[in-house]
Amino acid sequence: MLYIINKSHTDNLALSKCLQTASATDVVLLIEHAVYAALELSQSPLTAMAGSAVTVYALSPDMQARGVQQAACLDFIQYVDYAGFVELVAANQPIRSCF
Amino acid sequence: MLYIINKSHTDNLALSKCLQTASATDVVLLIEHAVYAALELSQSPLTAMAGSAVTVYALSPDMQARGVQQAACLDFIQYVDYAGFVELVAANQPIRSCF
Amino acid sequence: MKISIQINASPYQHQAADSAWHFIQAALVAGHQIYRVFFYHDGIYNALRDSRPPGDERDIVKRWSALQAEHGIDLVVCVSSAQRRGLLEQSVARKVGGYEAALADGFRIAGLGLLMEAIIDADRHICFGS
Amino acid sequence: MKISIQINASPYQHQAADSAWHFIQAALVAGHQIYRVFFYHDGIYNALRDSRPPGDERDIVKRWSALQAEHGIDLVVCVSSAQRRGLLEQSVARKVGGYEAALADGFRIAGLGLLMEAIIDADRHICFGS
Amino acid sequence: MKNIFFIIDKPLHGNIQTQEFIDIALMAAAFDQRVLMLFEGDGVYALLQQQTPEAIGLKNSSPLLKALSVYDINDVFVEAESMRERGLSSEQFVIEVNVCPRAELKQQQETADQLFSF
Amino acid sequence: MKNIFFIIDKPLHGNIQTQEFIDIALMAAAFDQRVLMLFEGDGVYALLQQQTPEAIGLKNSSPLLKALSVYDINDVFVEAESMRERGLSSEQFVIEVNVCPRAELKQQQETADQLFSF
Repeated sequence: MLYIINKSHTDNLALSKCLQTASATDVVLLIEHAVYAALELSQSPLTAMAGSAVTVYALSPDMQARGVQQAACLDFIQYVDYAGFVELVAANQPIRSCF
Repeated sequence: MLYIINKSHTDNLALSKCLQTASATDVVLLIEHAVYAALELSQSPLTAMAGSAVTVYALSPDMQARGVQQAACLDFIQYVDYAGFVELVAANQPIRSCF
Repeated sequence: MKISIQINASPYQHQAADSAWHFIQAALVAGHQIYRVFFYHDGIYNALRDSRPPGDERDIVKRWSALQAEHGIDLVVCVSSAQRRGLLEQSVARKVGGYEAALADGFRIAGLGLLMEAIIDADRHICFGS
Repeated sequence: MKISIQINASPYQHQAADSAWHFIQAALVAGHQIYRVFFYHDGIYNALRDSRPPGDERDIVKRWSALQAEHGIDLVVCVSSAQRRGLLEQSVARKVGGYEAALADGFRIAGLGLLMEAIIDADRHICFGS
Repeated sequence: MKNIFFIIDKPLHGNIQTQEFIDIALMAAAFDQRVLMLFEGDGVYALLQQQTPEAIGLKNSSPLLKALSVYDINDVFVEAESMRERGLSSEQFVIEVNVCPRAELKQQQETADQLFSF
Repeated sequence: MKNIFFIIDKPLHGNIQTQEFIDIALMAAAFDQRVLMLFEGDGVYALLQQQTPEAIGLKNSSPLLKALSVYDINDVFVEAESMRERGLSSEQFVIEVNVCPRAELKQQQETADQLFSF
């Protein structure tokens, strides 16, 4: 399952909730204000996920827009641009937009 | 200071944040989806506030609209209708809408 | 007391317009003066004349118009918020072939200066948002 | 792959319309087919023809119209969401004296059936919201 | 026929969103799709009895929930954890529902062709 | 002259809200009111350098922050706790700010004639 998260974790519990049930076959994609959760010092629920089997992507154009640097992010985060976003959509089913 | 909170505490941290600094001279008013926080079993940040000096009101028409019964609410909650909302606005300054 | 109101959210999708309207009704009953209602951000959608909700629901736009007609309350839509989102001043609409009558009865379009005036002159300024 | 898109939020105040547009561009480049873009809830405000953002910003409405003109993508605005919020079908507008040309170029107004069709026929359906 | 899973995580009254969302579910059923509905998070409050939105001038949408069975939507689930966190029991609800643990609902969602939330 | 306190608790880019909100603050300054600005919560991210919203086709609003001093808005505060929670230091910001603890900012807010958030 592909979870698309678009809200900051300090605003909304969508990220926490999806991480509670996400398993090794699941993919989480952070877009829009949710990219702040990729930051190592964000105190986001992702910071406790190192070593977990869940795959987490962040949308790099949304990071650039916000000045979120890859060097400051958790090391298990992977990065995609919009082309990669499309590939994630094509490769995963079902998809849940957690808005 | 009068804090007006309008979002559910499971959606948003506005209520938690205002309770961190609220003092005996402050008043908190719950409106719209925030009225769920008045429920005793809501696990809202208010459930830890019994005995605190902060005054908390809930807007009763918004409670009625949502089926939130006074009997199920925390016992220190006070209730106002829109007329009471206006009185709180007239009696307090400044006012912070935590939207 | 002079109370000024600001609406920052679209109607129907958020309760802001409803909450504000009930608040204003109660304030008027209590003898307060509503100095102005200022529509900002997505709040400008409250002024779209062509809104046609189902017959068994409240009509938010008409309710605002009635508030102006009955109590003379000043309903001001922010020009820059409105222009960005598709609600034009009559003179601009005329120039660009837009909808001159898009604004519902009782509203007027004006600049942020009228918001400042409200904040400065009123005893209280209350925001309703999403 | 056939991909269908749904937009649930107003333009400018939320990033949904931007995210969806960039996604669609990338999907087209990758050779996918965009089956339909369906505008629901406050998403219908994306179709207001009179939107005039400042000249140094992207024009979201025009960008949608261009997407239809250049790629023939079906842009459908939900009739019930639209009517409630102030965007009328031409025939209805004509009847009630509303703005017949309120809908920007390239959009059409239709019922929820077209959303169902998209969900059933497309391989993927992606929602963008607030 | 597709399996379409509708997830409601917001209350019913106060704004039009949930009502408009349920309209999609009813339309899906009218199109003979298999519709599953899940109430979780604050969405469980949508099921409460004694909601009187008339108190704030809003139309009561609870009848929309009762219409689900008319549209043959019978797979209506509520997340057990969300109910427990709010101290709710299914006797307080306007319709009959299946109370399921989160983990089980996750498995169900994985089999869906389409997940819908708003 | 009124003391008007503007509280920014949302990031700068992605949507128009914060930009439109800052427009009110600039207008207040133009009307010779005493303007105080407070960045707290995710609002502290608004101050970050190296934001390039052009990457998603958006206008860069960072110059708006630099315009604050032009409008004689010099009382710009950042909540220390919000910065610490996000591991940020003021060298990462595009403008000079006063870093203050939450409790002190609360006292300041109490003296305001008008608190503004969005």
